Amino acid sequence: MSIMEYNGGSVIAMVGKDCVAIASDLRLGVQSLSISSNFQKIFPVTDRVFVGLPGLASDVTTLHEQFRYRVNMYTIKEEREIEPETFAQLVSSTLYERRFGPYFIEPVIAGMQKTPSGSLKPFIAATDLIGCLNFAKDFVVAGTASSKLFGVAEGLWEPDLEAEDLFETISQTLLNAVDRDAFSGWGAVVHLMCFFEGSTHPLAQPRRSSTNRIASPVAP
Amino acid sequence: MASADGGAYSYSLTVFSPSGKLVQIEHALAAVSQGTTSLGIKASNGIVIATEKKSSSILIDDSMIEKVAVVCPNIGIVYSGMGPDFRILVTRARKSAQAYWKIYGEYPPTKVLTQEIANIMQQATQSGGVRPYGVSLLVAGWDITRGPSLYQVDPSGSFWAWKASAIGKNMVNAKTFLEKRYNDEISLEDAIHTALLTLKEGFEGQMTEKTIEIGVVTVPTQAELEAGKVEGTGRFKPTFRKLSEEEVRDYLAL
Amino acid sequence: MDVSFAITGKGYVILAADTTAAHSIIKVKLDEDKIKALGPHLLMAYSGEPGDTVQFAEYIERNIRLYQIRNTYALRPSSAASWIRRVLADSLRSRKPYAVNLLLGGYDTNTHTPHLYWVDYLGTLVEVPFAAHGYGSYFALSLLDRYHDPEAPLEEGLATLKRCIDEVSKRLVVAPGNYKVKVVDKDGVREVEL
Amino acid sequence: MEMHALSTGRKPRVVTAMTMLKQMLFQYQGHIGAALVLGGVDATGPQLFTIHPHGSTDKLPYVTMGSGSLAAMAVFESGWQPNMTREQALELVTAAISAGIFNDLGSGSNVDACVITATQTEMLRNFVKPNERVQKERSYGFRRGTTAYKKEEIRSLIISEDVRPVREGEEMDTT
Amino acid sequence: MQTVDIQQLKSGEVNLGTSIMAVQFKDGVIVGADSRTTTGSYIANRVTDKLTHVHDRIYCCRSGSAADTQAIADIVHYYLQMHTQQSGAPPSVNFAANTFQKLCYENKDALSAGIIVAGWDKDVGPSVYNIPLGGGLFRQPWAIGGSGSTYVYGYCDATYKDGWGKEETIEFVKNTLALAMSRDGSSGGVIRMCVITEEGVERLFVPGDKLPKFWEGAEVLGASVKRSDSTDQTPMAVEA
Amino acid sequence: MPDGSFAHPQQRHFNPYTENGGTILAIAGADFSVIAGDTRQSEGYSIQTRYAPKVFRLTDRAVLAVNGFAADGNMFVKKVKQRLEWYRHAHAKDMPLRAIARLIQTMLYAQRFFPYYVYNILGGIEEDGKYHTSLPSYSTAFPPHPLSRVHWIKREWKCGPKVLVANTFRLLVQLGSGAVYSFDPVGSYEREACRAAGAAQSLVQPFLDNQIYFKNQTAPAGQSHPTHLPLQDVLSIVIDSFTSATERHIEVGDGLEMYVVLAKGRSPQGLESIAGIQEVTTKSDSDRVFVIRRELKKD
Repeated sequence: MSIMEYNGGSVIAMVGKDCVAIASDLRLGVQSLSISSNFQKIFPVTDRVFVGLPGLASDVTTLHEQFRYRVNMYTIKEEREIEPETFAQLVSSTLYERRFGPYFIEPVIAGMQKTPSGSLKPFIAATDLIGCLNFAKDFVVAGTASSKLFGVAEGLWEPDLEAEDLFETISQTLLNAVDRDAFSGWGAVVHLMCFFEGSTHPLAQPRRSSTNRIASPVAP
Repeated sequence: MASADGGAYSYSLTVFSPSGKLVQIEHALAAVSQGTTSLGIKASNGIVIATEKKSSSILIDDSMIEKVAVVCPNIGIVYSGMGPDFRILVTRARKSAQAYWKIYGEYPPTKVLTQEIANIMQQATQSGGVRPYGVSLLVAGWDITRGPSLYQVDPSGSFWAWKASAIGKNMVNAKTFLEKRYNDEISLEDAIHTALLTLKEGFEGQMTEKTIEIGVVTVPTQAELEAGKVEGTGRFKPTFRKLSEEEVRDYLAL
Repeated sequence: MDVSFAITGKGYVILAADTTAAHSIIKVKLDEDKIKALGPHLLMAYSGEPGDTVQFAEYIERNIRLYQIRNTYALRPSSAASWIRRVLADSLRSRKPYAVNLLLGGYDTNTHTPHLYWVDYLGTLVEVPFAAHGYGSYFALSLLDRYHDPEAPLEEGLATLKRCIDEVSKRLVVAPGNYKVKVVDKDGVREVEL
Repeated sequence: MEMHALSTGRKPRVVTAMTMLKQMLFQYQGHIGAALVLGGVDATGPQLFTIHPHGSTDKLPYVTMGSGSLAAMAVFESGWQPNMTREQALELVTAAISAGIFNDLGSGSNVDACVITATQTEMLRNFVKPNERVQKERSYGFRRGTTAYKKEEIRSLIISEDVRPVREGEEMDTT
Repeated sequence: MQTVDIQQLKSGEVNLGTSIMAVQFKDGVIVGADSRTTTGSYIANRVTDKLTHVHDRIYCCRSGSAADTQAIADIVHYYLQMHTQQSGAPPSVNFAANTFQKLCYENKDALSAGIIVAGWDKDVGPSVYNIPLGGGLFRQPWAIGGSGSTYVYGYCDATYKDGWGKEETIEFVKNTLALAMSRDGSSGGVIRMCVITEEGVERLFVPGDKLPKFWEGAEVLGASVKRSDSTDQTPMAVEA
Repeated sequence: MPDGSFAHPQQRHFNPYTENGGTILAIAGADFSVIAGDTRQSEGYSIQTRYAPKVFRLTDRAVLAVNGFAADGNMFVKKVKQRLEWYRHAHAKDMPLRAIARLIQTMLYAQRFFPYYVYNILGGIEEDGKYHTSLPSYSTAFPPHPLSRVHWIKREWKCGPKVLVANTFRLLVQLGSGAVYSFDPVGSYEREACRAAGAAQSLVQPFLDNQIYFKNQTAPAGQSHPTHLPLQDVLSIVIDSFTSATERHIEVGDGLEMYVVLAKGRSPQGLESIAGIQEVTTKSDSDRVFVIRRELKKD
């Protein structure tokens, strides 16, 4: 049983039209025994950047603290917030630093990248446990249910999903994938970054506010 | 003052004088003012840095002399003061820029690189067995967040941003000259001419493409920004470059 | 074969651990206290590799105490847990890792809330309503899933704990004979008799 | 390489990169699993090398590496001639890579190519795209509300944003 | 014989396989080698140059691990450059051979490199040194190495004569290597040779389809057809 | 290589099995079944062939898909076909699906300690549908209609110590329902509505759960999810399953073969219009079997 499966857990990030979503399960187990149904795997890095850390739970916390430290120092020194793509590079170099004694984590990065024209463009990326960066246009997956996530995502995803539809697609992908995985599940959370340009959503916000919806889908 | 390396004695050379000054730094500034004049002007769409390249004898092959140095594709430095000190600082700056690239996959913003150079220079004023660097630097660079920015770093390790500045031999009249001519909307082309005129003010001897060196930061156009990284290299198009002798000659001819 | 349980309730955390110190098949000591008070409102139940456990627990105890002396106030449960976890995580990749599992129960006097943390030798940390280490967990967790009430008063909490201990005594062939139970709440740390 | 170029003031050479790479890989005794094809044009003309993970290098006029290298080499061995034109070479490289894409399971999707000459480097990203995904038979959009969720928390973060640099720079410390 | 702890090639390591040799003659030495390097059973390079320059008049023939021998040769080349600068004179072949030996012997656990060093120097004129896997150093009038050498000891012992001139020696090297390449699967491709004399170094090249032919089992099978396995395509010219 | 290796004996090890990749799946509709499989056969990183069928028609009502170790798969199908032929000799009719399923279990378990390294999926029409009973006239009872089954019903009445036994038989003409049976290599089997197996099983099965079983989907207010999907939808889901698997799994690709088994009496409306369809039914007036072939990406 590989060490990547010791605690279990899975993460997926998906791109939509002017929106991006990252979702994970909430299980923390020790092999077959489930310990907690409230283990956070997705962490905010800045208001516009999230990182998902599936893998060995101990390293999840260690890396989260490490990234928090490095991003705080970056923000203080550069007097600006780190961009998703720059953060992805930071994740990659942090992992490769431990090339021959790696953190057992497959990070997934999701965010809204500021473009030269000032607008925000969805950004997702993932790396393996030694930092091999993979930028994707559609979705990235990681964790014990990654093969299942690949299968369902490849089937369900289509380009230019509106925010509400992206939420449904990523949720259905995650739930159906983890239901077929013994080491993932026990609850799920979706973080959705999108615009509310006067949308009809009941909680519509004033123009151009990007929100972060933390919804925990549950099997009906 | 015992240095940090395990109690071995190392005598600090830079200590406070009774009047509260660090004389070594004063002397370093004096060395700088002996150095040939350098200046930098921030225009609306770029920055020009220039310096006199006066060699003590015509026999010197001045093609090897480099007073304006490229640190990374978006940052260049010019100095006044002691050449060898400059050479060391440039290597350190280049290493630090590469280290930054290795971590973040992009080159450092001008301010961050300037901070790191300033730290190096400051340490030389507070460590045992070393003297301050005998140079003042003008750091010119561009980055996406702050656009073009021009910084000056002194031997004390203090640094600040300038719209235009001059250092070296006749820094004072050069600055007054610049103050008269500078305006916020100045274009890069005009800035280059102003730079040449300012240099001419205190120039001994013939100003030719051999006796001056010019570095230029050109702000990328919106189209170039949109185009993003040069395909396959993972890097943006360089924004700092040194003018070739032909280009300098053309500017001088105007 | 250490067994340890922990339950949170209304304003308290109960920690229980068996008192057997065994060496192969022999119970060398019958009244071993495997729960240390790290601070006025912080308890730590430890189990795992003989030798490592006590070595580690004392190291933690002293450093948490040092913090309190230096800063005149005790570390809050969440901060203590985070620091302790870091020690374990660093040790995991050191020359000689500590093989020690912990249950950290504490009462946060600022937020007036009880906190219970499950920590394993790898440095995995998670806040839980109830927890167990050792073989006992296979028996207790299902019981606690069913009967645990976060709002239960102390007596009810102790009753639930009793239920778990009885089930372990009933079903675990190498069930320990005796348990030590300690409670932490707003008034501090104290031992209770079951 | 940039440090080398900046400190020597000269354009770097392919053989410099090759030497740096081979010495680093040799040092790691193959534990860094990088199998490289290194090509470039420098003052000494066009150069082409392969570098294996253990640090050995070969200098050849045509090379292939990777799990599809046998399929690609087969195409090279039958199609290569000396002094090919740019079009011929690009065609041959594309055919060789395509052989790997279709016959080797470890390769797939598109052909990337890069033409390097003394004056410029032309990156032909996705030069050939023989494996575009077919249109799906159905769209799998869900009815909004299909997924039941327990809790929703909306944090509207940025109402509106404009960035004005405030500080031009501290005054000159002239004490 | 107790097990010899010879360093085996690690998996994935490029193997020079190889038939290499060096022969001393009156005016100089001739080094020769095949040109096949393999990873497993795949021929990674069929026109390899295993004759590596370490100094003006000193070459080494490399066999064993391609990575190890390249690294060693690079280091020795560096040493000999420094030596020449510092001593103002070219290094002797003996000096070069001992430099090779020091590296091969002191790192025998990590290396698998069989190297033959040959050249010309003012002290003794032509000389050939053989450094097998264990790191020993043996001066010999002629030396053969690599996996292909096992097949041609007989031919060499039977054929070698003292006092040969350049032409006879070239023939001897060419025939020996051709025989080795024919028998040994790990050897093949083309024959590369260097004639090293006081005057200079002359590179010789025998294309794969022009190797000397010997008995290849044709008579026994009764097929008297002239089996030409040469492809009409000219073999790749790779400058030295 | 004479390098001291005589010191320890060299051991040669023969591995009887290998993995030939590929993926199969089967979905049962109300009165049809779809059994599909890709046609790539690979080993390690190389393709052995781009067209090696993995789905075989056993009878007009039963189709078997095999996946895993191709040699075992092909041999196993041959053996099953032999047994079915013997059955036809003995019973003058095709073996019913559930019987084939049990047969496959016994044949697999017979090799319990040297298994066929194959994951089987049996699909077709199961005669467990509604039965029309009609009073038999002696003459019509024999020979029985090929699709009907003679069904002996034994009834017992207790009256006091004696038991009255009455035997009657009825001629049963049955409708069929789509059925899928999935097996593990040593014979454990189960009837399901849909199952994927093989290299990309983990990619396809959750997708089917979601789209066939509507798992994790709340039904629209007041409605409920359909229990059975129309054939056209099922075919689309199968094709999309395979194109998705091809994208993300290197052992899937080249070609797709889908067998559609229709219960007798179900009109194949709309089926003819599908590109690449071909009927392979042998007997007239029985269940009908169609094959639909599609290209898949070859990289």
